[in-house]
Amino acid sequence: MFGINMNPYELLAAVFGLGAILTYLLGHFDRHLKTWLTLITLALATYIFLHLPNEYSLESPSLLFGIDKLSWLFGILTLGLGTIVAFALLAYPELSPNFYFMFILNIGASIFLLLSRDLVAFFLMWELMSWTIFAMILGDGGAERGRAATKYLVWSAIGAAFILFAFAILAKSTNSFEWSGIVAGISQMPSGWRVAAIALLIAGFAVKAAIMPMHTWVPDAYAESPHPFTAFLSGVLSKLGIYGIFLAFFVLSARFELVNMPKIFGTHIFGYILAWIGALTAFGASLIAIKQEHAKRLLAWSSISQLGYILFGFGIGSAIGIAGALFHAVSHALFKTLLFLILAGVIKRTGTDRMAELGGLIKKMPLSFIFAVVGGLALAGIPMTIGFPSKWLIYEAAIHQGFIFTTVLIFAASTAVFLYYYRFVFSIFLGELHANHQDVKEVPFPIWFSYILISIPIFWLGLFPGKAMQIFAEIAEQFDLPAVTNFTATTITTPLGSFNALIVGLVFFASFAFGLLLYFIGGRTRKVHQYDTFLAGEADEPVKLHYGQRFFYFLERELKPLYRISVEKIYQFVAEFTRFVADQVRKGFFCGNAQAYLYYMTIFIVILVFAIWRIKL
Amino acid sequence: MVSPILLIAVPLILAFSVPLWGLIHKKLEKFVPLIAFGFNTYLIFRLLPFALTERTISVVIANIKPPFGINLAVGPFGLFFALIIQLVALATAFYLLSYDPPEPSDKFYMLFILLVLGSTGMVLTGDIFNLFVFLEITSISAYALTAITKTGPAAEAGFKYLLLGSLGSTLVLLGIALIYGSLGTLNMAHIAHRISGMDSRLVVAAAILFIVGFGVEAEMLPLNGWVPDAYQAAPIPVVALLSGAVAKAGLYALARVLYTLIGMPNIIMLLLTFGILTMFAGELAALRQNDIRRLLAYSSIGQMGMIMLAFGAFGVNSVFGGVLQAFTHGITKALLFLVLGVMALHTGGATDMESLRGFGRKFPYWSMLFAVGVLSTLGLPPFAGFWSKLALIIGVIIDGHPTYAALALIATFIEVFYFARLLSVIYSSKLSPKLVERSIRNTTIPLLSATFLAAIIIAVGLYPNVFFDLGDSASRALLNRAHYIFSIIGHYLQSMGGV
Amino acid sequence: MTGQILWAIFMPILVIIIGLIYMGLARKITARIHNRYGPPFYQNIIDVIKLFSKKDVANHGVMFSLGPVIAVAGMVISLLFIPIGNRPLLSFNGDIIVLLYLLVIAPLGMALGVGEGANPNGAIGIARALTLMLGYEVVLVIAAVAVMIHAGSASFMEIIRQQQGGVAHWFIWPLFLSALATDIALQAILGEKPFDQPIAPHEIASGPMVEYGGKFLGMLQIYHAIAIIVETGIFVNLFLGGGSLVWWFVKSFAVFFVALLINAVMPRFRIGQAFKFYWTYPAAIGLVGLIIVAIT
Amino acid sequence: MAKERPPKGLKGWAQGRSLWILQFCTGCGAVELPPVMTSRYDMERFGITPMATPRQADLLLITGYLTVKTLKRVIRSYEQMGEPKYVIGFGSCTVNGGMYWDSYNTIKRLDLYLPVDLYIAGCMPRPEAIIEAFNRLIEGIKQGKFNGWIRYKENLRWYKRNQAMIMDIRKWSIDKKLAEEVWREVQEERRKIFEQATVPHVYEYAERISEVG
Repeated sequence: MFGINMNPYELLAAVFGLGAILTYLLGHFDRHLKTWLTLITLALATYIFLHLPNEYSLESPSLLFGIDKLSWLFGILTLGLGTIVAFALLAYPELSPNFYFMFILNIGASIFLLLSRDLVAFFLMWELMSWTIFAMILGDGGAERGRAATKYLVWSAIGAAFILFAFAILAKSTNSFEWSGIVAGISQMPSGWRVAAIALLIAGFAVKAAIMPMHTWVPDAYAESPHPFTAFLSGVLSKLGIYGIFLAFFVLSARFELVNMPKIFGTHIFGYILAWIGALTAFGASLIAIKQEHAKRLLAWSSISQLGYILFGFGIGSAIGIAGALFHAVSHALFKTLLFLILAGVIKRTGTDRMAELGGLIKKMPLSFIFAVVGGLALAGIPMTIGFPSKWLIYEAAIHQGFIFTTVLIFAASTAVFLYYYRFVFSIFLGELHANHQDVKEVPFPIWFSYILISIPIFWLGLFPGKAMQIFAEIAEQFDLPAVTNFTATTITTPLGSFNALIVGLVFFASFAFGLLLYFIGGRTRKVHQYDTFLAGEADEPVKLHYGQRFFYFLERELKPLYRISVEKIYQFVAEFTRFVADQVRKGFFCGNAQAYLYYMTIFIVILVFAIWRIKL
Repeated sequence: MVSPILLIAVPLILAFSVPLWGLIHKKLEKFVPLIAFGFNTYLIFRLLPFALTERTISVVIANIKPPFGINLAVGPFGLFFALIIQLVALATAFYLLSYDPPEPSDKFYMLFILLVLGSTGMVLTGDIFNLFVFLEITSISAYALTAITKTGPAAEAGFKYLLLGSLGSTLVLLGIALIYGSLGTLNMAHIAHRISGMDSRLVVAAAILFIVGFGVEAEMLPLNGWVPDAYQAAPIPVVALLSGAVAKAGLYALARVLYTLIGMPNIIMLLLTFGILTMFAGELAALRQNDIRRLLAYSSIGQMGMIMLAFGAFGVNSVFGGVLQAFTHGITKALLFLVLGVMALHTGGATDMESLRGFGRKFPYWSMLFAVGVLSTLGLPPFAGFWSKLALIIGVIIDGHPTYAALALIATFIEVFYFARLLSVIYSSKLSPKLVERSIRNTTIPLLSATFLAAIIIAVGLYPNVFFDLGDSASRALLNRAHYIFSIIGHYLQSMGGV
Repeated sequence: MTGQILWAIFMPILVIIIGLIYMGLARKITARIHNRYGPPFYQNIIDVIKLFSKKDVANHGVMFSLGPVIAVAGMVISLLFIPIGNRPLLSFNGDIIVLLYLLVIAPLGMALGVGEGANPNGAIGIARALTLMLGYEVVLVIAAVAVMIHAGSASFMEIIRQQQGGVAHWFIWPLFLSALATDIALQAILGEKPFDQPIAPHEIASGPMVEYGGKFLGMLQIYHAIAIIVETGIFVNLFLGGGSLVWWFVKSFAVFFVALLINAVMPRFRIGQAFKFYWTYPAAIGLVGLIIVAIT
Repeated sequence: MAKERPPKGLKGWAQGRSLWILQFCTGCGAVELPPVMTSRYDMERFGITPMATPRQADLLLITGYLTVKTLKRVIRSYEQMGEPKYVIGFGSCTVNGGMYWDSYNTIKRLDLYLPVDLYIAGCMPRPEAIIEAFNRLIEGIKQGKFNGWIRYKENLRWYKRNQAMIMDIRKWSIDKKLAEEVWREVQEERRKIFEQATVPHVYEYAERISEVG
């Protein structure tokens, strides 16, 4: 390849490494060069990625890499959405070369994370991926960003610690650092350790996948990270957590009966717990999303909620459930990237994401509005977009498997989607145009073009879900998991019912034609100014009547008891307690008093004597 | 093979020749440490291939063979620590070229060389009394260097250090006396060979005395009261050495004495508990610290605790992690302190967080070096710290102490918290009013020396093979007690018909 | 096939007319309850003709005009996916969950249109409607899940098939609690008092419709007409066993009639109270029903 | 351009049979409406039903006197209605000022400002009278007799001028351009009168105002 006698894996690493360094160095010279270099790097990487051979091992440190269908799927998502986000970055020449350096490094780490086939490589790439996010959130600094970045890094460290601990247990018990060795050897593990390892892995990945109660970093980090990058953070990087959970839950545990645990509704209790966590995450986060005042935070909570769906699908664990969860991972990656990019465009033009200060932008940014609707349709799961088949599969799986109460929670969560999504799109694009935004322009070309790029798969997979189902079936087959096989290009059939995406689409257009017919039957209309509204006869001065603040106040009032439950309070308490102890240690122990130190020494000797006395020599 | 004795002899001669150089030209004094440690580093690198072989050789002094004569027991474990000490010392000596030493400058340089020399001697010697002597050389020069600026805080810090350190050395001496009284030998291999025959209560007593004595230098929990004060008051290059060299030498002595001399797993495993306690004390104390120098000092305690924990786990995997962590900690902390020294030049000497707010905006390269240090300390790739922390945690778990590993991981959350806060302050967009445009001094030389350390960190992070090999042979050498004994006094035992 | 397509074209028109007559009858019945004479039963057809004949009504923009269009389109597509009178059109291609999501298209389109109207009353109306939706959707889903588990299928046709063979086979008997919960939810879905907060004309000037007049309002009337049939039709299909075309409409009107009677004598809840109401009593009833189904 | 005519035939029939009213309950006339709506007279049997917003309404009911302040709102509401639209003046106050004939602040003749299609005399008119009026209106609409909105459009400048005499039409009109223009004219005229201000002139002007108002 390219006349260079290099393994494609090495070449891929070299492309990322050199790309990052070159972008960093040359980025100082030209405002747009860095983005173009990033795009070139990603394009090259994509090309190589599509031509990777199956296995590759690095001698020392002994790292093993390989590619399979699952890594391929997530890798394509990462590279594809990464390229689209990078394309949108053309409109952000003000971002520093540091950012681009970290961005390329981050994508590279993510790709190699997906390719890694042994624990050390996995953990290495995981950590690299994690801290580059920290660097990007920290970005230009600022007190809020610093706080958010700190919070992120601490949580990321907690997640990494869980993962590392679990990896160590696995490696110790199976005497292998390779996935294949671990998968082969895990059934010989003591059951307690096995459960502990898998639970820890899931908890660790849950941090990145923003599953409650490990989610508290998410709203802050999303709100403070550079706006186009948030799209990538939410769309793709959270999926790496999902990828990890998939590995931990299915690859490690699904092949055998998990320590003969009792079954509830045909699913072992572990899956049941997972499903409950996922459902509660989806439900709780969507309720919190309703009351956010900042659009980015709203979308952040929405992300948490949607990721809860995916976990729920995994928890169900049936063929439909797995396919639904994977499908939802793909669809969430697409539509959330789209929505965050739209928000990035809005913030670029108006400088704020506080919904009370926006409004009426449909008049100024019609394209953004259209794609916000597209993204919203997918988020809400309206048929014809990719959001529907994924959600539908999850529901079908849940009902079929008898997860009745969680199904209710999940349904409530998806109803709440309409609430916060409408709030998002209304407060930003509809309603009254704010006086400050009278001469706002449409977002620049790179941004709206990236909207189009993302919208294509949203509709394509929405109308032809069979294409995606094919890949999921192959993934399931690869890991010996149950697979959904009853589908054609447009129809998916489950034991409960069936869904034909194309017919829904066609019928919708027919119905739409009927609606238009009615429209043209009626009399002519008169275009009126936006302030010409009925306000009980009141006059149309440019008054600020945008209903953008505390949109669902009456709902918040009723949900107050639910909102009072907050895991954050526990963390706050732990943090306060740690601070208290820390102050005691610092001021009390390291008191700066030489006599005290000598006193400690004496006590220490006494303790040692007693301690050693107790030990049998 | 070059003689390891040169590692001690050459600096010793150069140290005492500093005033002579000063006679020729005052400025020449600066170069003496650089020459000494440059030479030493060269020697170490010559010796490194040997360190990979896992053999321990005794270098006989005055041609009296052990166990009767004084000897150097040069093995992979010692050489590994010597390498850490020399790398840090080289970078620091280079840094000294642009440093205004406190007067009297010749004494400063002399003590400086003696400090490194003492530490190097500690890690290379094979004789327990020699160990004590080198400990004394190290610590006395450390006391002097701590107090050398002759300000109030410096004197106070030096006094505290002196008080604890000298008590510690006294206890070490007492322990040596106990052993010598019982066994009649000072050679470590010989002691190790015969200690099973000694009254176990006396062994325990000696072990306690050693733990307490070396614990002072190794920054073990209740004995580390001197650390924050000394790190704050001492000149920056000295601080870099205190954490990079002296603490490592103390740790080496602790490990060597407990593993080779005493060799009782139960006593060694005490280090687990004390390591954890030390780690938590250090990390917690650093959590709310606003002065970066003290923060790094506490963090150093925490890191030392983690290394002690690894040594306490009594297994080849965890010791492997421990020595790697000792390496990265030494290099990283030296880097952080050197960068901090330059940072302080831009704020008029202040090292608290508020004064350094926004430093990264104005001096991107410096803060990048600092960030490399911090990220490496946090154990993030692609820096050396990643590998060492990974090896340490996995090693401790594989050696059967998952609870302690979990506790260590919890301590790292605290570490992440304050280091992340530190980074966010340094990269803040709000600038501190104390920051000056240009430093009063040309910072090229510090830059090179810090870059040197950062390059080591990144190089090791990207290509850890040699590092792993060194650590592997070092850790196995430490645990292979019989081999140590045999290498040093095998001929004697053979002649006695032992073995 | 041709018959199917003709039916697919004819049926929406039939349903629109029947729906409008339902609305007219509703006014008549309410008037009789109020001891009034009331308008003729075809009054709503006149209204719609009048509305379409009006000119020069305010138009706030493209989305504003598209709102009612999507509302009608969304309702028509939902209509095609439920079996009416044993004449399944497309319901083999989608089940209850598909329908529940198709049902949302119409309000969503309308909500977007209302939004462009820039009238805060409209937005408040939508906010209330969404809040109410969060309330009743939970109840509806609890009940629907019970039906799906009881029937072992989510397909309408399968559910209707299982209810064939007389009144005794209707699901309303084994699933009485679920049916009760659904009926309570239906009150809000139909927008009848005490759950008509979204269009409370005395508080927020008919809420979402505040800026819509003329043909837009006419289309919304048509939308509402279809919605009544679809929503009562769901109940008929789930619990009352479908039936032939006439029977189906009779049953659906009976369901509507119950809602109407409650509407005629009830005041309006505050929106918060309505939400809370749904998450307490009907949800509890539905959950008990669900548990019973899950156990048996 | 062909002259616009009120619709007849099906459209007219439907419009007549489905009158949605916007009550502008300014005066005491509003109390007469509840009996008209409720069981005794039940106007809904004619398809007449109250609506909340002018966008939806066909018929504007001015139930009583209008002060200048309320007139502004009435005009705005009227202009927001879709076509065809009708106005019913309710009670004597809208005809000639009624008991407020000498009030400085109420308007005396509504049809100077809005095209009134039908007046209901009386102070107050009885519900029977109101029903009678509705019936006449319905019959008239069916035959295409009422064309108030067409008159308003055709004589917009005249109406605006009258309105401009007593209120700031710029703020309250939908057609901003015309309002601005008329307003400037009226102001110019007013300025001229005041420039040649002699006492008789001012009296004359005051008389004109009282005639208008």
